[in-house]
Amino acid sequence: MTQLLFNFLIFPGFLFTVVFGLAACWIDRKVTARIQWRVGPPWYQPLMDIVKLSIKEITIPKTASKELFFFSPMIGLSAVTLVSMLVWLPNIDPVSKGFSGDIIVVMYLLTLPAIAVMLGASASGNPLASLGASREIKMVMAYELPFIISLTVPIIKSHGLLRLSDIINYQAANGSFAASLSGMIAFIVMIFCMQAKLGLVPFDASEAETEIMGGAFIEYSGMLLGIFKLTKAMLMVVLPLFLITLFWQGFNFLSIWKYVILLVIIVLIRNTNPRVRIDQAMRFFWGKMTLLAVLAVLLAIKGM
Amino acid sequence: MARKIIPIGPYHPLQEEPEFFRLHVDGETVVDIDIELGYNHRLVEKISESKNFDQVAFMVERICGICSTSHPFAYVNAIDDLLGVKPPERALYIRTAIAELERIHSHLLWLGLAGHFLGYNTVWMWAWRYREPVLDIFERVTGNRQNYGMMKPGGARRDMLEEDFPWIKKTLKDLIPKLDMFKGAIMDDPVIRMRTEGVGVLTKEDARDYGLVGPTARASGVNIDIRRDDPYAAYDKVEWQVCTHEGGDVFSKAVVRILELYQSINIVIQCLDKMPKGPIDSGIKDIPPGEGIGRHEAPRGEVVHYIMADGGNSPARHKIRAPSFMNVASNKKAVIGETISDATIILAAVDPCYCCTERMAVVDYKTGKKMMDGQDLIKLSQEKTEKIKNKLGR
Amino acid sequence: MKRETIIQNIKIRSGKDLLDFQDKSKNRIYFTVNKTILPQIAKYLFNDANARFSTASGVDTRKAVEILYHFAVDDIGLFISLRVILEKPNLEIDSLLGLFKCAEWIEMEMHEMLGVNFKGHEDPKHLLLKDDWPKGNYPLRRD
Amino acid sequence: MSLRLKALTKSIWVYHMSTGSCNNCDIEIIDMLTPRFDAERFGITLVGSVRHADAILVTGSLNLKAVPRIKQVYEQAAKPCVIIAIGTCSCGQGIFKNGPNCPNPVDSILPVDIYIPGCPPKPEAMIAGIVKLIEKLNGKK
Repeated sequence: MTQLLFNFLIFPGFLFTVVFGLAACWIDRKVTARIQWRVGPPWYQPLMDIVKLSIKEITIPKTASKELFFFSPMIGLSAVTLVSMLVWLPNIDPVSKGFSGDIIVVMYLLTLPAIAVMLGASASGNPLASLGASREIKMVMAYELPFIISLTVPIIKSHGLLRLSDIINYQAANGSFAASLSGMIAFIVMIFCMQAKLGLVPFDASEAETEIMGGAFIEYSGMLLGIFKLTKAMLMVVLPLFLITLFWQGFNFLSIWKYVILLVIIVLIRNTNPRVRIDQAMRFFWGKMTLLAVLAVLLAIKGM
Repeated sequence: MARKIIPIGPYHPLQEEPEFFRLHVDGETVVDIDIELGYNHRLVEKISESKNFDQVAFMVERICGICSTSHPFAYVNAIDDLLGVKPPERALYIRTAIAELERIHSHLLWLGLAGHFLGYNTVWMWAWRYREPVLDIFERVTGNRQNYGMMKPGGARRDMLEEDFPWIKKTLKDLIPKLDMFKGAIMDDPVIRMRTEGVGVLTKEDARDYGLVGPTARASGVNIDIRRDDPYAAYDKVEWQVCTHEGGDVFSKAVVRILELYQSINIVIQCLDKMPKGPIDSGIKDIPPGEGIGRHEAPRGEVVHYIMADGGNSPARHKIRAPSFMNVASNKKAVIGETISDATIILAAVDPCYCCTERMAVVDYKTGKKMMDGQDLIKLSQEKTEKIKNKLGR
Repeated sequence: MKRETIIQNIKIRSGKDLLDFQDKSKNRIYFTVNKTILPQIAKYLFNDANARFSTASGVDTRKAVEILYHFAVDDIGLFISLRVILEKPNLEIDSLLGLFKCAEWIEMEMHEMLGVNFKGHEDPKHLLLKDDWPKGNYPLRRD
Repeated sequence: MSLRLKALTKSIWVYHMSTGSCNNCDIEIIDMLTPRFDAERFGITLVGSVRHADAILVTGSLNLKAVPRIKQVYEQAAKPCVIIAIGTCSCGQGIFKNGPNCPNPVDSILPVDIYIPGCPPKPEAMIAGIVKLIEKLNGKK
């Protein structure tokens, strides 16, 4: 029990992922700044932002439904903490085997942060926030379909393994899935879905600052906003890690370059594209991405 | 779905200035828009009547920061028209060079902000980085990054030094390859084209109906430019072209502005080459009773200043018409039927300048009384689809 | 269209309603017309002479309010100003909104600043500088 | 305690509010974020919602229509939140002092913490002003 609590709260759950995630956030901001010919923030900037938000006043708007407004950030944070534990453990702890079907649990838990954003935004009672919420719903519906379809590719290729640690072992024995054609296609689809799950440009319509003033987060302040930021930071670790686990032979501290490569891809996509409209994003995911994902599945069944 | 009202502003990151749009939306589609101005209004025209003719040149500079030489330029044109004098040659070239430098910085600023509205911050940062050398030129020539104070009735207030010319020319020529790169990056980016083409189309008829001016009109294929049509200063002594584009959408407006950047660089360099030696001020003493109209093609379009003097020390009436006053009104036509995401870039595409627009006007655009009904809307959107189809078919 | 043709046509169309004509310079001409004839002249300029409505400026000359309608004929660079003199206190004139939409804002502005009423312009709300600006207080009036 | 203060001064999120300005101060504020000056080095970021703001930058000569709006915006801000008056207009009304539509100075409506004069102040001046603000905060506590 203590072991589990330790895993959940400190290593490799909450605390470890937060530290890792803030570092990733800093890399994101720094690389962005360098692309834009700026110097960029110092290394402790994301930490300072969170600390500062934690000492600011929390304002709850009059029109808001208070409990939901207050608790929805927590839902997202606890979900992503659980995911981080589930994904980290099979990768770095050879003793831990996880449980059968943890892929499916992770898949469900990964939608919870988006649902938390929706709940919080709808609870705040601001027209712009509710617009942000409706965009978030559309986004979730758009990217979940290709995400889930391409998630089945590693399962098919490993002949029905539903346990993360088994998939890692299978890849260790038979080579990474990303090296095969179907795995490659599914991996690319997953990278785009990851961009959307992280809410980064070009798929950041739900919190578009210049369109709907921060959209879903418009009424949040202080620690509650900080929790959303933390959730984002942790997702920035967990999602690439999940992808590496599924397609790229898993992760250990020697292979941190895999993570860095994925992070750089995210940052590059984010800095070389304008924001797409929500209907364009939906067409992109339901059209091209879903087709590609289905193609990957068919190829995987053929064994390619 | 029920109609919702989405307020944009008055304090909104969309624009650096306060303005208030109420978008009536149906789902994501804008069905109506109320424009409410007045958050930036300072009654400049009234203040102008309490300043003397020399002070007014400084005051009109502070109508709008981005076009901070356009208003003084139109104002001095009005005074020159009132008096019937022609300022010394050198002053004309100095005025032209300053106005064109301002156009460069203003268009780069708009390009950057347009990128920012599209969520493309890299474009924003790059455009503003290229804008800095232009501001350096201003700082060297006039002593300030904005608000140059170079215009004076009957001449120029400050001379340009010959020893600066080679450096200015070099700085501007260095800008050209960067613009080429930038032009390529914007025009070839498929996502940018997806976001801007066929969005917020204004036809030639709309342009006439709403009295559009400047790049907004030229992007709709209306070939007007005060610099060519009603030549003043040194514009008839240098070679340049008016840039137009046929699309009428946001993309065309960007194209026109990018093309104008090259023309402006060209004009400044020609001005520096051809600038004659001589006095810069004709030394106006008194302003007799009379009236004068001054026009200038600001980066956003035609500025009109009307001055009425009664023989006293300050204007009896000073009417200012800024280009955005005409252009902003067209938002109503351009935005309806588009989505909210597109609305922001359309609202920004005319390069609105509320400081200019509101120096005088207070408008509450309550369209509630003549709200468009469903039929009109459908017709409108069908027309728009037709237009886009025609464009694609061509 | 040539400059002379436009001047001739305006003179013919306004007839005895033309009160004054001032040929100030090559690009600036001023007509003073009766307010009854204004919509016809404006219609001629906008529809036939291909002029663009630039703006209008209202001036309070203590006894009367003068309104100058400025039209730009861009092909020949001509700037035509139609002056209409409204005697106080009867400040009423026909709106040009039916001809072109760009008259809307400038007419509202003149209504709010000078208290001129425009017939045919549906004035939604008496809205001055701020919502509770005192009624009957026009900032640019001089009386 | 010191970490809190450090966090406050090292991560200033600004919200920008124009109250009838000529736009010059506003573009110079945005210029402050762009490559040559890059205020993100000091943790200064522009935010879209006043709820997220630590500092409100007020520009312009406060016209009558904007007065209720800026009061409302200030009330919505999460405290602690400082107010910075940027430009001659918001510091002392500048050339519009006699304007009938802008009779109130900004500091008669809002508690202004620092003034950055200039028409417009250069981005360097704004950064210097913010450094002074940080010094003041450090000295006060």
